[in-house]
Amino acid sequence: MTALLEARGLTKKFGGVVALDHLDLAVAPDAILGLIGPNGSGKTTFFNVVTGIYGVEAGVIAFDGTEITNAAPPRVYHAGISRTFQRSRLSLPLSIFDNIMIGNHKRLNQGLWFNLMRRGAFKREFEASYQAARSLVEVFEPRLAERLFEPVAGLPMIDRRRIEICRALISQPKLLLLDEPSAGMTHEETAALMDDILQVRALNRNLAIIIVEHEMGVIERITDHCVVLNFGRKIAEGPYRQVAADRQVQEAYLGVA
Amino acid sequence: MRRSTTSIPIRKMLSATVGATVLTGLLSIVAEPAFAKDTVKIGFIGPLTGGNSAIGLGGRNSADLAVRLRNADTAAKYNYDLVGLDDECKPNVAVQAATKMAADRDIIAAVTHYCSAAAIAAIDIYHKFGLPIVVWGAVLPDITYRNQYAEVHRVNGMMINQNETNTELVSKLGYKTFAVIHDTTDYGKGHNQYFSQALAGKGGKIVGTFGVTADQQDFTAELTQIKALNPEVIYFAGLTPLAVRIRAQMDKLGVRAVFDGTSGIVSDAYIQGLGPLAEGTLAFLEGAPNAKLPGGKFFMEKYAAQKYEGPPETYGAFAYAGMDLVLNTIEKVGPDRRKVIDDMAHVKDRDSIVGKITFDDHGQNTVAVVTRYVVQDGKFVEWDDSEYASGKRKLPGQK
Amino acid sequence: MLPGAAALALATVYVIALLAVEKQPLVIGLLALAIVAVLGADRMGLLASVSRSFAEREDTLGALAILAAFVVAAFFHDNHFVLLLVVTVLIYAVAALGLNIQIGYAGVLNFAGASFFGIGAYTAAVLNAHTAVPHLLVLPTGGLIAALIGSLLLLPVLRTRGHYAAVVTIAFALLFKTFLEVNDVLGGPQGLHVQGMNIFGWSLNDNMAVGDIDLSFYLGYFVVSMAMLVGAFVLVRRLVRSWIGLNLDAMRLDETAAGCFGLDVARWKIIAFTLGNFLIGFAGALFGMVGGFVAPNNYTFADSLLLVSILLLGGIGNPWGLAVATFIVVVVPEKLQTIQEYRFLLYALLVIAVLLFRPEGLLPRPMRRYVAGWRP
Amino acid sequence: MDPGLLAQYVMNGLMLGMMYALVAVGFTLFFGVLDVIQFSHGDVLTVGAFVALATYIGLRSAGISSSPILLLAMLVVAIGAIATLGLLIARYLVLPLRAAPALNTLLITLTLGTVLRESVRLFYPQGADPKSFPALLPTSSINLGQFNLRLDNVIMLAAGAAVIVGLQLLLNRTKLGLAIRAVAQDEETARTMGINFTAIVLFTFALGSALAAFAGIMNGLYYNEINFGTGLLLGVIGFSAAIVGGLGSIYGAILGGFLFAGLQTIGAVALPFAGAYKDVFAFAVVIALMAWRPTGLIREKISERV
Repeated sequence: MTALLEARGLTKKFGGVVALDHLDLAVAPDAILGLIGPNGSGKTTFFNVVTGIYGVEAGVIAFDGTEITNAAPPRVYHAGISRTFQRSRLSLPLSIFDNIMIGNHKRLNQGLWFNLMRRGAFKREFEASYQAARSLVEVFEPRLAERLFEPVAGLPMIDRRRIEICRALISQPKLLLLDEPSAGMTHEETAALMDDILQVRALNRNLAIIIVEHEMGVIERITDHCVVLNFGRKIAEGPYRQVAADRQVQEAYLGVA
Repeated sequence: MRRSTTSIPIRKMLSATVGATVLTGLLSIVAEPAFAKDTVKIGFIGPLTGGNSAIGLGGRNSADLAVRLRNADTAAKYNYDLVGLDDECKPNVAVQAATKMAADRDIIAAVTHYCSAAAIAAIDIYHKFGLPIVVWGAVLPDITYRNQYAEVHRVNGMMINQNETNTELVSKLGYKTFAVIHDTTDYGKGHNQYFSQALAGKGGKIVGTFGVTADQQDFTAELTQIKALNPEVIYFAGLTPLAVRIRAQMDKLGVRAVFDGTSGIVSDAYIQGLGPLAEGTLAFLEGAPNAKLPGGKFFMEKYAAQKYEGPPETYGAFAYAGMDLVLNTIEKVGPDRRKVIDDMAHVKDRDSIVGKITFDDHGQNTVAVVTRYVVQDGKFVEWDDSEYASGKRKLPGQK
Repeated sequence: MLPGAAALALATVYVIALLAVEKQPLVIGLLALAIVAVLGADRMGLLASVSRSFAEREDTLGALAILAAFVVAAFFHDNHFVLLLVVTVLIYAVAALGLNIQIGYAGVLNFAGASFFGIGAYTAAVLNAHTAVPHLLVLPTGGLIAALIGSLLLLPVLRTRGHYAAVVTIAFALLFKTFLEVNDVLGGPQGLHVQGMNIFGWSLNDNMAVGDIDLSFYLGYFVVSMAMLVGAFVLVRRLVRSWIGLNLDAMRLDETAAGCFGLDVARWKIIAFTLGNFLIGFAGALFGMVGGFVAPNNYTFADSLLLVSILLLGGIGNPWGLAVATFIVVVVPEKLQTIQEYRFLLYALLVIAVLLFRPEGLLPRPMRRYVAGWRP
Repeated sequence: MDPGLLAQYVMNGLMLGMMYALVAVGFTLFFGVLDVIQFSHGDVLTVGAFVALATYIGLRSAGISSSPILLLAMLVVAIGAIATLGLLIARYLVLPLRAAPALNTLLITLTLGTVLRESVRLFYPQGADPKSFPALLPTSSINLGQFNLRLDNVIMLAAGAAVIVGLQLLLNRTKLGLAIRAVAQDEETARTMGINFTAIVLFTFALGSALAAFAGIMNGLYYNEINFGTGLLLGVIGFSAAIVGGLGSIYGAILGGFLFAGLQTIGAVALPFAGAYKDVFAFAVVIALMAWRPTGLIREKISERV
């Protein structure tokens, strides 16, 4: 069967520094891929390249049969890839609902005439979106579902993560890129969050996930395949137990030459 | 025992009186001060802020002087209340001020505008609202001659006469080549036009003309070009702030030409702004200097007596005369705009501190005399009394 | 509902009083009273309940606000100057709304607001003088020209961010004023006269009389500018309460993230910038006809700052706040004649105080409600 | 064109450029350490010039007449006073607004500009009138054809250059400079390096404002006239110059300053249309430059963390 996302020979340089070095990587539909490696090994850079924030010097990215190399972020999103950010990038002054709707962009009618003049039709679309957002949030935290129109600013880290993931999931993407979802949370919180994600995934089967994570516990638990990066190069690939046992990998993490 | 009993009413009384005084105090803020005579509002507009505020304030004080003297006069029928507004010498501000004043029905008449740019923009408003006004300083002919507005009058002269006298003097001194710098307002443009016309008649040659904006700081580019053209005289048509900058920068660039200005630079601010560099600047002003005016002595004494801060400046006497004329008219026909306008149409040989006032059919006072000035030792001295005329000193290239 | 209505009634009475009094001690007293009252109400949480009732029953209260404005106008029906002030407030409010779309929602800095206002006014001056275009059509034309000239700045505006974007419009503001001053075709520093408005042969510059009550000609302009304000207000309202408003907010708060969720940043910046300039130019055209005169000095960088400060004072993104702020900025300096000389100074100090002690503005922007009165 | 004339234009351009550069450097310093625009910078310059003038008048009335002493005193007093002013601005207006959006800082400094400008106009004796500024430098000059080379202009250029070089040395050769650059690089790292962030910011504002005072005096000596509006346009031009050059880069600011002066001079003399259009031309070019190089000629290193 063919891969959902396939990257070949990706190379990205910042000035002299090589962030990605001829990286090959593939994700099957409905697979969960763990992307691990020491700090600065190029994990987040890979996400930024895939989502089109950075261009690449060399290499090809194909997604769902079409090439998206160096495509602008909006195009990547419309193709069916959405992401979360390492440092939470919610719009704090806006409400929970607003933030989730930002992720729903492609399923909302963006026409000027529709938005300004056809208020009745708009009301219907709004109510539908509200139901969608509400049911999604309920999966993660019923308590939040009651407070959809309150500002995000007041919420604790864990809730912000939940909302960020809801924002990424509301448009029902084919591929979800999770950038260190555990950052700034306790083990318990992280575990809870992972369960929620798996639950959502159970709801719509064909959702593939690439997760960047330092919490090896998380990786071990939810991924069925792992890719290990070091200095932008892929140094190991396979199920977690296998790569964890790999000598190169251990050196990379322990920093032994 | 007894003390305590007596002390209580005293305390009551005290508190009562305190309360009363406070109350009356409050009331006195609110209450209209009572007068025997009816109060009539009249207006003044001039540049009270900005680069020309010195002249504007001088004018305001002079107009105020006329009002104070009248209010002090027991024979006067009315008590006058002067409303002063600022036009900053800017057309747009002038229009706002004029609208404000003209729209206020209680204001019967006004003495308005030193800057031609401001006046020419505002006259339509006075016409629209039917407010009679007397211009006290602006010299652009169009102000009275562009339209036939019954509301608009002018006690001071126009720039035409100024430039006639100017060109006469400079050609008499033997100057042949001129460079012209004018600000691009109607004041500067007008002067440029009339100067060129007057000069053409006397065989002078204009080697270059430069328009500059009214708030320009750096003139080195223009002056460098002028330097290359090497004229004997630089004629400047504009107001004091620009004149100060240009004269100073001429020196920087070693431009040795004579600086020949218009009525717009005759001000103490010009001297203060330049110090010794002002020496030898020529300038022209319609009307006689305060000292030589018919009522000059009287005016200066009264002005000094009021202890205003700052002098009446060049046009103070005209502001006084204009206001005095307005007051006389109101005394005569009563506080009614229409009547004032009708009466002002027939002003003929009225005595005033600036001499006899006669309005032609455009409301223009015919002021024949134009005074020639040269800066000598930090003062605007009348040309004939100056050491330049006597030949004791010489302007650059003076024959 | 009730708190809002009560607040409106009080405001109306206060406004009439403030506009009516001339004596400086009274003016100062009234202003002081207002400050004390507002602070007090804030302490007692009254302001909160007022804004809540506005959020819930905005349409009803909006209608009441319009009514209130007409009451004020009727009260001063023959007072030229007060009506001119009121009209000025209404027109500036429209311009502020336009600027608010740009800065308040889309986060596109525009420090040339007064320039686009001026473009509208000059359009009116030229068209009224040299063409037979119906004056009601001249108004939107002013907006179109402003938007058109604004589009010259689109490329740099789109490519720059933050302070770099600021310099583009600042440079334009200075360029615009100098250009007007040095080019004679548009009257140079002297400016141009603008013919008064004339609708279907009825000249708004003539005084009217109903029976033996004579009415100021500014009443006509009041009606026109009121209509314009209501229109702009409704437009902005619907804009905010739609996916468009959401897009603009998302773009302002985090361009990169918004892009990652499909937002075409360029497209929405263009829409916001153009729409804003259109409203500003629209208002400018009317203001030109009301003032009857346009000159470069009306449209300086300082005037642009004044517009921006109105946003800030009112509470960025809140149209109601803008209305209040516009009133303060336009009327207070006019009433405080005694401090004529010091008006700019005091005004600047006020803005600084707001920025330091109440940066969210007088009426902070509430959470978005997509459908008025809708409840989950 | 006559070589003497050309030389004259170049000289005019250089003098303007030097003043613009000094102002622009201030903007870029502030932006470097705090990522803010101190928009009242131009009016701070005005205040500096007026402080110097007041000092001069005071000393003259005290009977001191030797130009060098007067000039020195003016420099010391003005620079001291304005450095303090800059420090106060940073402490009470800019730092408190760090959390707020950049727009607020922009506005508070802009309105502060109005406050300073109006205060000079209202509270300096006859502050509304243009003031004569004394010529304290030797004014002897050589006339080479159309070119009038004045000693005082030469001295001012040299002094300006010296100041900029001195600033460079301060930033690149001293511990203090290192600290400033560290803060400019990354606040967090600087803190962890044990650098007193606030102190450095305050110092930088004092430093930048002192430069403005210097530029103000230079402006006065060059035009022999100052008024309450002097700094307004200088400020805006300085800001544009800093931006065009590339915020945060000293070289960029200097480049931008001279570039702008060059554009004005060219606009005034070397273009088909009237010289009055020189500012229109200069600002139009600025806008075009922003479209071409959105982050300035010398690119600011933006590394947006995602």
